[in-house]
Amino acid sequence: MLTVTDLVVKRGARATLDGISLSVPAAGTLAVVGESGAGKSTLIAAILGLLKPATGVITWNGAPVRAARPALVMQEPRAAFNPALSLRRSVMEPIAAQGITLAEGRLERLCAGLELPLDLLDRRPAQVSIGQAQRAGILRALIAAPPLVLFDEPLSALDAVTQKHTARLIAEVQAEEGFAALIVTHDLGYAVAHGDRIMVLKDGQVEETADAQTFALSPRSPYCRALRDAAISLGALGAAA
Amino acid sequence: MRSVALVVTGLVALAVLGPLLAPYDPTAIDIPNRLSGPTQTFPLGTDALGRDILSRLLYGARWSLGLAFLISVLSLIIGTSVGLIAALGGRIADWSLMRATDTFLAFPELVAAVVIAGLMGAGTWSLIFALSVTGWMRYARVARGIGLSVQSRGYVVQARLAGMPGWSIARWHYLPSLIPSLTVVWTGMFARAILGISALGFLGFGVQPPNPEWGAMLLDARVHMRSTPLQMIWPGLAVVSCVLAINLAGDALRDALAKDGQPG
Amino acid sequence: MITAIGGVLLRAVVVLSGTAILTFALLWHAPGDPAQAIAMARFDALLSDDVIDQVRQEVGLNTGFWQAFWAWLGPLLRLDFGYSAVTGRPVWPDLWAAMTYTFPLALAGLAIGLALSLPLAILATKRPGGLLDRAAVAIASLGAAIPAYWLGLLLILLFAVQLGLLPAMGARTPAHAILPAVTLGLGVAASLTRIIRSGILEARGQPFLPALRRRGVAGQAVARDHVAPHAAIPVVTLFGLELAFLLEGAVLVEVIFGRPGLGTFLVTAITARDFPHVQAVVVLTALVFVLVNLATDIFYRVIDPRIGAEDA
Amino acid sequence: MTLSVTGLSEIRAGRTILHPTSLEIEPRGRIGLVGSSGSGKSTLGHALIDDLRAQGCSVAHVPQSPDEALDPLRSMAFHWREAEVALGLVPGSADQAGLFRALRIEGGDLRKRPWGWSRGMQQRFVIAMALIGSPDLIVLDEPTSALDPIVAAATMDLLSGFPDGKDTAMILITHDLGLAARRVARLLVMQAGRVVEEGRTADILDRPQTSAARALSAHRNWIALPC
Repeated sequence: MLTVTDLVVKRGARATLDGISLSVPAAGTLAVVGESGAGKSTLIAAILGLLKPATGVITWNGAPVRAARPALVMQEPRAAFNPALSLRRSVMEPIAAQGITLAEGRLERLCAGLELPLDLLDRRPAQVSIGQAQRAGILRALIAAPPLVLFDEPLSALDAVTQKHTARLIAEVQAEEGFAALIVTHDLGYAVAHGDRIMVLKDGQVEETADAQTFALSPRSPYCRALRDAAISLGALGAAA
Repeated sequence: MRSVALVVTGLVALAVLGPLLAPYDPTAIDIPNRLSGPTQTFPLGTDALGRDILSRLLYGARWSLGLAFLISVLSLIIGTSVGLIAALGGRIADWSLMRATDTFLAFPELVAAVVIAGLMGAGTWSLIFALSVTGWMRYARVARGIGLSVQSRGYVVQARLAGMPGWSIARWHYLPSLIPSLTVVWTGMFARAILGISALGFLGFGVQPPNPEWGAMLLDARVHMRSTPLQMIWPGLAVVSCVLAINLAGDALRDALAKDGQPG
Repeated sequence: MITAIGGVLLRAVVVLSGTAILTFALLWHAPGDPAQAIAMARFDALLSDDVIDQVRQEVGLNTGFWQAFWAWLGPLLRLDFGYSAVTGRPVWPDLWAAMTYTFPLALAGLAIGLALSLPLAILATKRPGGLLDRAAVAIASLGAAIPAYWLGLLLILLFAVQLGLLPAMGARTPAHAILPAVTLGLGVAASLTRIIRSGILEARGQPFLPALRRRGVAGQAVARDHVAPHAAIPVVTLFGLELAFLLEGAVLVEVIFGRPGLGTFLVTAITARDFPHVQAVVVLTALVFVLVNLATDIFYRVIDPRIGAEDA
Repeated sequence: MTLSVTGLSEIRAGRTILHPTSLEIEPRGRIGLVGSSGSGKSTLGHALIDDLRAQGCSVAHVPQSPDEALDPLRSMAFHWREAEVALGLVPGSADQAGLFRALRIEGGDLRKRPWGWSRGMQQRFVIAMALIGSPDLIVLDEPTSALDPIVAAATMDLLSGFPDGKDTAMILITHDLGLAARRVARLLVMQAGRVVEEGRTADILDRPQTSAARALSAHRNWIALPC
């Protein structure tokens, strides 16, 4: 269980995150939705320990979150890989760094689950499609079997069809691996379709938290209603038949 | 990268083998044959003291190229470490080191070199110190630029999250993008070092006689410009050909890098 | 905007004081006994120790490092460059006289450099990679490879010695300035061509340019209103650095052509260990460097106010 | 008048990235050019613009993001005046107030530079600029991809309700069938540089024939709301 209590992050005098509290149960999925500048990426950076919050406690099962070695799937698929190295070398970095011995057939099973041909791993990032690069990024995040995986706008660089396809693969491999997922996205459709619960961020504060279905049907605050209606208008959420 | 390696090995070979190929002893004075134009025995003629110019040029290669190689590598090491510490050491280190770099940059390289060489007394060591102390700043800026840009790259964040130790992140992620760009700067600085050594030689603060050095040879040749103009051409040509070879190799590498998006 | 300018001024002060300390430390720790060198330069003969000590005491070399430094820096802040350790005359008039030779020469060199490099770079970038472009790059590389002092000697050989058209040495008549200015100008032209060319090519890569053409904006207007300003930013930065090298080139050219100016002023001052003179030249060059940097920074803030946060 | 192009194709580095394609666009027509990335839809769009312009029609183009349309060193007023001059109009003659009101950016300070405006307002400024002198056709390339949802939805609503009274036709290039479905009358589905299916929007959504159309239609939105 990931718990974040009263997280405040300051950039100079401005609070980019002002008192955020949330929790993600083991194998659960929380979708954090917000517009650009709402503080979504700051939240991820704070949880990963990439920046020091002013106040607030972030724990995994009570212990500091760093101990759980959370993994990250990034927005720009190719940026997560060193252009000069083969995908395999980068995917194996967590294994080498943490001195883990890979279980028999784990790599093959994960590659199958993510529809990644094994020989693809021997190519460079520039020699694979953006969709394949993102799936390799997911493989890298899962290889060391972390209990918590963070997704920062994982689909926004992909086109519509590949987005839905990749989202389905993430859900399937999560069911198998059982990690907790915190997905940050501006696409409310994706959040409602794949998140158990939804948290809407606005200007560094929590606007509303609800489980996915009730949020889609009856968002409480006017801002959340506007978000939901925009998603319908843009075709992300199918209007009532 | 291959073209740079080719040119550099060529020049280093010239510096090492040069003296062995020299037909005569570069310091052998032969007054009767002084200031002779190109002849059978002296293909490039002789200088005011009758010393064979070809031999002096070949011996001079050791001083001009060898020293330039040493100086440019020394300033590479100083500059890169300053640049990387500034990039990775946090804001205060960054600000103070960059102001130190600016302070050194405020000394125009040659003026500073002349001051240092002059005050420390002309000689090889003061030359090396003068040109390295005034040559490292460009490396520092390039190394800092690359350090900052690589630090924010996705794959470096991923490596840190994976728990990779600092040295292996440096080895696998910082070095590969540092080496090509620093090589481009290095070719420029190697060329500037050659020019610097010969310029100081020309001003009389560089390598001291009787050691042959291209700049100093030009200084001697200047006096006899009217009688034996050719004597002035050879050292200049030697400097130009070496520097041009390095510059062209550096440009080729920079264009190759620009194509695949490395910071130039 | 104010804090940005403040930041730039702070940087200038720090750099200037750094240079002053560095120069003084350099002179102070230089091997050999400065007092003896000054005494020899002053009386032009080998001297007994007591005369040297008397000179040492007079020039203030016997006090501690920091006292001597403040003794020098204090008046300097009031633009009083003090007195020459050798001739005893105030430093400033001689320095000013030297500057009246060097700066016009440097500016003439700059003018020639710009006059050659600007058109060459613009022509070269008409068709990137074309014949003219490769030729321009080759000329620039060649120009950068030719040492200024050798170029000077060749010009003297050709125009003064062989053709006898132009005077070579000294600075009696304006005609004397032609060859040195051309020598300096060709060197500057070589590096400026490379800088302006890369600036233009970089500006041509801006993402919004295709949309402008598709909107029907005339090619000429695109070049003038959009490519030029974007090209100016990298060019001005490197131009600032080039100005520092320009001064260095001028010093060298003065020595070749035997012209009075900062070059000879500095070289003689060094050999004579004339502390105040050497420091005056170095602080002057540092001031020029800092002022040039200040100008380029302000130019940035005017042309693109977004810049400011990133640069350290 | 009806705009028509015939046999548009493009070959790059030896590969045909756009097979010969012809197209009819009626006045006030609304067409969606839909396909996954790499299907050649942008190539067709750009070829279309250049070809129609060669025929003398006035065609406006709205790039994907404001960064590909506005020069950060020039003020918004400068861009507007420049667009007017480019269309041969006298500066100040375009109905700026009307266009700004219609696209809800009348509050924008024209003296500022692009980065002084929000991305949403910048994109709508680019659209307004494209609508100067009511062109025969306006081509929008993924207009919502650089915008936040609420601003994107508002922008698209403004566009579909616009330009009343003028016969400007609109082409919407996008990889998201869900976005196009509600705003265009006809759809062209592209795959591997070829138009593989064409027809009225409702027909393609309900009875897609080709695999590309089926995939686009099946994945057009994340989830259908039950109510």
